[in-house]
Amino acid sequence: MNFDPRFSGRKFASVGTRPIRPDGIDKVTGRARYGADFNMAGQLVGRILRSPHAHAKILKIDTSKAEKLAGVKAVITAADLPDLTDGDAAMYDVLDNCMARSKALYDGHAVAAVAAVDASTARQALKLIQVAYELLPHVTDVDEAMKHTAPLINDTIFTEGLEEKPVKPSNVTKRSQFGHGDVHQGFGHADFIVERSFKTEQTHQGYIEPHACVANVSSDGTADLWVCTQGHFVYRQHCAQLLGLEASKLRVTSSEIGGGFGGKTHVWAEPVALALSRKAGRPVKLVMTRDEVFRASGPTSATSIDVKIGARKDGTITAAEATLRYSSGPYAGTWAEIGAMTAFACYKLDNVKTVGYEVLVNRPKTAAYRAPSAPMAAFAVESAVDELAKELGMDPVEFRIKNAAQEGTRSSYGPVYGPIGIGPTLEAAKTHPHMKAPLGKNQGRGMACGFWFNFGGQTCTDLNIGMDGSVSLAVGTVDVGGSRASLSLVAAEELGIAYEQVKAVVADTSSLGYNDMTDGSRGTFSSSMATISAARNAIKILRDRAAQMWDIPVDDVVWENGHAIAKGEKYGNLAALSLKEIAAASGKTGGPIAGHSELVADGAGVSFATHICDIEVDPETGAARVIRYTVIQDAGKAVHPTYVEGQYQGGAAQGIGWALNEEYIYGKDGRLQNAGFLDYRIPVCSDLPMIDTQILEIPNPNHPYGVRGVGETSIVPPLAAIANAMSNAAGVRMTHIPMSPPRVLAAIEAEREGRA
Amino acid sequence: MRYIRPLSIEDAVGLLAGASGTSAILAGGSDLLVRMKGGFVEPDLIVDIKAIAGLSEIRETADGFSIGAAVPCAVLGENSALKKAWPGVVEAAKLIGSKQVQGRCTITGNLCNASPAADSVPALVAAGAKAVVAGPSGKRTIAVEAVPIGPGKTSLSKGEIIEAILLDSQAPRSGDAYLRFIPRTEMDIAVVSAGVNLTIDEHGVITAARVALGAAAPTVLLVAEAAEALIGRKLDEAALERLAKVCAGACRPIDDKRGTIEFRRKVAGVLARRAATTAYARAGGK
Amino acid sequence: MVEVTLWGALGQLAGGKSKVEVEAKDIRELFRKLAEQYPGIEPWIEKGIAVAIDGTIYRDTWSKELPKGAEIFLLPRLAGG
Amino acid sequence: MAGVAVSTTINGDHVEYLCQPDETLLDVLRDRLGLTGAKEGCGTGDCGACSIILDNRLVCSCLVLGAEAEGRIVETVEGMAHGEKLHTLQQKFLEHAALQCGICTPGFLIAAKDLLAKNPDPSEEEIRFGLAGNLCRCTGYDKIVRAVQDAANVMKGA
Repeated sequence: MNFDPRFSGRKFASVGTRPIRPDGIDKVTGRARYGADFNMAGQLVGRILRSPHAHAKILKIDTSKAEKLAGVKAVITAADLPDLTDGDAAMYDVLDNCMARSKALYDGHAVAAVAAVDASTARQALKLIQVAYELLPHVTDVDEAMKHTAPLINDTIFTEGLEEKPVKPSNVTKRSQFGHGDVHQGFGHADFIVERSFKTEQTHQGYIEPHACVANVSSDGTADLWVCTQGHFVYRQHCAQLLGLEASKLRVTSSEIGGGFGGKTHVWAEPVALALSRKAGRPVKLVMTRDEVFRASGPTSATSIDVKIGARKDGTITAAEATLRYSSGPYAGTWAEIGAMTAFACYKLDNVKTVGYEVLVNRPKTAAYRAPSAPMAAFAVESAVDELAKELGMDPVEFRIKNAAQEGTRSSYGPVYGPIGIGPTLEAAKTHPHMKAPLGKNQGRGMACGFWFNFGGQTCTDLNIGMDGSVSLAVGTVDVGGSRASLSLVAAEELGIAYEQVKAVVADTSSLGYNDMTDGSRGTFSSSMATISAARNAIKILRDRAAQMWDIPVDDVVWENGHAIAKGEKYGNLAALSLKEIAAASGKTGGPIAGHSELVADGAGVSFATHICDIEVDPETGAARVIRYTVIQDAGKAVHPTYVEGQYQGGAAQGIGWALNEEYIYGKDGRLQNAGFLDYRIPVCSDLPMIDTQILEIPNPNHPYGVRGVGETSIVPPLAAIANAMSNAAGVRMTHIPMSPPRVLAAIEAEREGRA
Repeated sequence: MRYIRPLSIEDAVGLLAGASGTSAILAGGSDLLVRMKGGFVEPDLIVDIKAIAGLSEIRETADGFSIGAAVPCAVLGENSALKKAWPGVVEAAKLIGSKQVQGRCTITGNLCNASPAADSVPALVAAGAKAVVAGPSGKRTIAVEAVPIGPGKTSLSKGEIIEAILLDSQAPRSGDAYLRFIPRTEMDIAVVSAGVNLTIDEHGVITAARVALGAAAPTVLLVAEAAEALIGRKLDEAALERLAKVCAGACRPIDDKRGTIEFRRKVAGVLARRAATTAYARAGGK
Repeated sequence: MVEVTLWGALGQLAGGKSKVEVEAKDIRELFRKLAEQYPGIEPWIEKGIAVAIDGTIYRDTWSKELPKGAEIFLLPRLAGG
Repeated sequence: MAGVAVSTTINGDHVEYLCQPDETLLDVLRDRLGLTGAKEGCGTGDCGACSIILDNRLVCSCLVLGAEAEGRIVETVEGMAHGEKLHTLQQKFLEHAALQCGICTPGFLIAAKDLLAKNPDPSEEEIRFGLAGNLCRCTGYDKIVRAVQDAANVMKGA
C-alpha cells in the first residue's frame, strides 16, 4: 500500500490525537493478566535445573531420586525433547538452548526440568537430580574467543564467508562484508584519518516481567499455551515443530506482555513447559526467576569494533571502514552482519567497507534487543566521527550535515535511499534550544545519530462490526506499548467513526491468520496497514448494504465521515445512513458486516534519529549523570503521538543505562556474577532527567498515512551521544561501554598523568 | 520449617538457644528473605522478633538513644530528635535499598548481616554506637565494630540476639556524616563508603574524631590514623588532604563486580574528605 | 533483464561477482533463476533473503514485480527487537 | 511443613488464610487470594513491582512473609479505586500514558500513593527519589513523573 498523497495536506480526524488506551483501566487497577497471572485447574509448578558451569560435557543425568519424591509428577531431560528439527540448523540450536543435549554451553543452560504439585516440592526435586559433568575449558570474551588458541565451543563449525574454505574449525561462524568503492584509495585522499578500537559489554533487555507460561497438552495431541511473548504465532510454530505437534492444534494465547524489547521473540522455557505437561498429563505453569532471566534468556552481543574514517580538510569524508566482532552466545548468529550493515548507514560515502565476524562464546544465546546490533556499531562510528570533527576543527553537527545521506544516496549496506530523515533530524538538532543552553562546571554536551531498518512482514487483521455499530478489531501483533490504541485510531479514521466506538484486541492463534512477531518496529506500521485494508473491505460491504437499504446501485453510494451517502441529484431526499444504522439492519441485508485483511506489509521505511545529551561528571569519582536529554526522530506519521514519545523516551533510557552502567560481568570461572537487578544496574527514576522529544513527520511513501516504525531507533544513538558528551565534559575519550565510574576515573587519572 | 513470633526477649533467646537445626532471626527480612529465595539458607526455625515489647521503639534515654532491633530504617528518619543528634547515622540508614526496603530493614539487621558494604555500619562505628546483646547467659553491651568479624560472620554466639543499638547524646559542637559511592543514584550496594564523626572546640579545632570506612576491607574499618590526622587541627586543605591519603592507604579492598581495588582506594579518600567537610560544618566549624 | 547486486558473501557464491544479470519479472522468478544459475546461493534463499527494490526492502513477497531499470539489491534477512 | 493460620485485613476486608511458613506475602496474595495486581519482577526487593502498603508503610511484598501479615493492614493496587471511580493517580497515569507495558504500574501507583500521603507537594527531585525503588524499563520515567506531578496538583486542590 502506498502513501496516499491526499493525506499530506489533510487533517486527520482521529490519527494524531492522544486518547486513553483501551487496555489502560485494567492495567492501573491490577486486573490486566500477564504471563504469570493466569492459572488452570490442577496445574503443576514447573522448574528448570540449570548448569552451573560455563562449558561442560554432560556425562549422565540421574533423575531417579527426583522422580521418587512425593508430589513430583514429571521429570524431563533432553531425551523428552527429541530432535525433530529435520536438518533445520537454526531450530536445532533453539532446541538445544531450551534443553542441553550433549554439552552445557553456558552458566544457566537448562539440563533438566521437573513438574510438581507446588513450588517447594519442585525446588526439592531439582536438588535430587544428579548431573555428572566433565568440565571443559571455556571462553566468554569475544576477542579471546577469536584467537586460534581459544577453546572450541562447537568443533563442527567452519567459518562461512571466507574466500578460502577453512580447514580447521573455529569459534567464528561467519564473516560478512558490505560496502562499495575503494577504501584504500579513499583514505589516500584524506587529510585527516581517525582510527580507533572500541568494546561494548553484553546487556540484557531487562524487561520487568520474567518469562512465564502455562502449558496444557492433552493426550489427543491438542494443546494450549498461555504465554507472554512478542509473537504468539511464531511461538506456536516453534513449539509445534519442537514437540511434534500440529500447529493448528496448538492454541497460543498471548498474555499482556510486561516488556520484551526483542527478548520475547524467542522460545526459552515454553517447549519445556509443554514437554512437562505432556509427560505429567496436567497443566504446567512455568515462571522464570529473575536470576534465570539474566542467566538463560536473551542478552545482546558483546562487541569489539575497529573503525577508521578519513576526511578532507573541507570536511568531506573520503573513506570509512569498520571491522565488527559480535558475540552470539554458543550458537551461530547474524548479529555482526546487522552491525556491519547499519554502521555507516547515516552517511553519504563513496568508499566504505565493513566486515563482520560472528563469534561463539560460552554465554547465553544472543537474542534481539531493540534495533539489535545497531547501538554498538553506532557507538564506535559516531565516537570516531566526533573525533574526526574535532581534528578538522568542525562543529560535530555541521560535519554530520555535510556528510549525511539523503534521497538518492547509495547506503553503506547497498541500496539507494528513498526519502529519508537523517538530514532533517540533524537540521532540527542544529536549531534546537538544547544546543545553545549554557553548561556548568564538569558538564559536557554530546550528540550522535542513529539508524535502523524497521520491518513489515506478514499481518492479518479482522474488523467486525456489531449490530449496535461498535467495531471490534482483532489484530495478531502483540501490543507491547499502546498499539491497541493506535490501531483503534486508524480503524476510527478509516471508518469515519469515534475512537471510542472501536475496541481492539489481540486475538489468539486459533482465531486469526498467521502474524509475524511484534519486532523490527513493525507492530503499528504493519497492523495499521492491515487495519486500513480491513476497514476498506468493510466499507465496501457497508456501501453495498446501504445500497440495498435504499434500493439503489452500489456505485452510487460513497462512504464519507462514517456515513453512506447517495451521490447525485436524484437521491437528494435520501438522508445519509450512519454506520450504526447500516449495522442495525445487517441481519436483513445479508448478515454480519466484517472486513478482513491478509497482507505482507512491506516498505517499512528506514528510520533515523539524532540525540543531544548533557552530562555532568564528578572528576574525583568518575560518576556521570545525564542532566538533559533530547531525542529527535522521524516517525513518518505519529498515529498516537504520546506513545511515539514514549518509544523515544524508553529507547533513550535503555541506551543511557547501557552507556553508563549495564553489563554482564563474568568471573574467571565463566559464571555470571550479576544475575539480578541489584548489580545489573538499569536506570532508576532518580538517575534520569525528563527526556525531551521532537517528532518529525517525513511521510513513508509505502504506507497510506505515511507511518514509519518508531520503536527501535531511539536506542541507537545514546551510547555515542553520552561518550561524546563525556569527551567534552571530562576530556577523556571512552572506548569501552559501559562507561562505569571505575573505567571513567581510570581514564581521567591516566589523562592527568599523561598531561603531567 | 517453623515460624514463631515470641512476645519476650527471653522466649526468643530460649527458642534460638534450644533450636536443633538452623535458625534465623526475622526483623525486617530484607536480607533473610532474599537469601531464602536464592536457596542459600533454608532455616528450620524463623524467630520473628517484631512482637517483642520495646523492640520496635526508639527510646530517648538519659545517655542518648536506644534503637530497638526491629525498628525499620524509615522510622529513624521520622524521629526528629535522632535526626538532629545523629544526621549521619540517619542518612546512612536511609540509604539502604529503596523506600520499600527502608520500610522493613533495620540497622541491627544491617549490622548482623555482616556485609562489608553495609551502609549503616560505618556511620554507627563513627558515632561510637554500641550493641546490647541478649543471650542465654544474660545481657552484655559491646561496641558495634565488635559485631562483624568477617563477611557474613558475627561474634554473636548461639542464642544471642542484638536487642538494641545505643547511641550517646551527641557532644556539643559535634557533627557526623556518612557518604557512600554507588554507580546509580539509588538502589545500589556501596562500592565504598565513609562515616565521619567530629567534635570541635570554640575555635574550630578538632578535638575528637572517628573515621570509619565501609566496603574497604572484610569488615568495617575504624581508621585511627585518620582520626589522628584530624585531631588538633582545623579542617583545612592540608588536613583534608592527609585524611584522604590516610584513608586511601588504610583500605584493604578487593576487585569485584562492584569496583576495583584502585577505584575503591581513591574514592575512599574522596568520600572521607567530603564526609569530614559535612561533619565539620554540622559541628559548627567554618 | 534486471541487474541484481549481491552482498559480499553472496557474491562469493556467484563466482566472485558483485552484480549479475537475471531475466526475471518478479521476486519469485528472481530467486528461481538465481538458484539455477548459482546453485551455491540456493541454501541462502532457503534461509531467507531480502530484496531491496529502489531502496525499499521486501522480504518474502514473491509476487513483487521488478520494474525495468529498478535498482535491485539482495540483502541478508534481518532480526528485529 | 505445618501451615500458619493468618487473620488479616486486605483492602479493608477481613481475610483469613493458611500459608506455609516460608511463603512470601506476595505469593499469598497472588496464588492463594487471586490478587495478582502485585507482580513479581525479581523476588529480591530490587524492582518494586510487588509494592504494597503494610500498616501505612510502603514495602515489597516479596520481602514479607505471609505469616507476618497476622493482625495487620494490607493495601494493594486492587484497593485503590472506589467502585468505578479511579484514584486520581490511576486516572493521571492513564491520561499521561505513564505506562507502556504496564507491568510496573501497580507498584508505581502504590509507591506514588505512599509518597503523596507523606509529601503532598513533592518537587520533581523528590518524586524521582521517592520512586527510585520501582523499576520501569519502558517509559524512561518521564511520563510517570509528570503523572505524579499532575496528580499531586489535583489532590492538593481537592
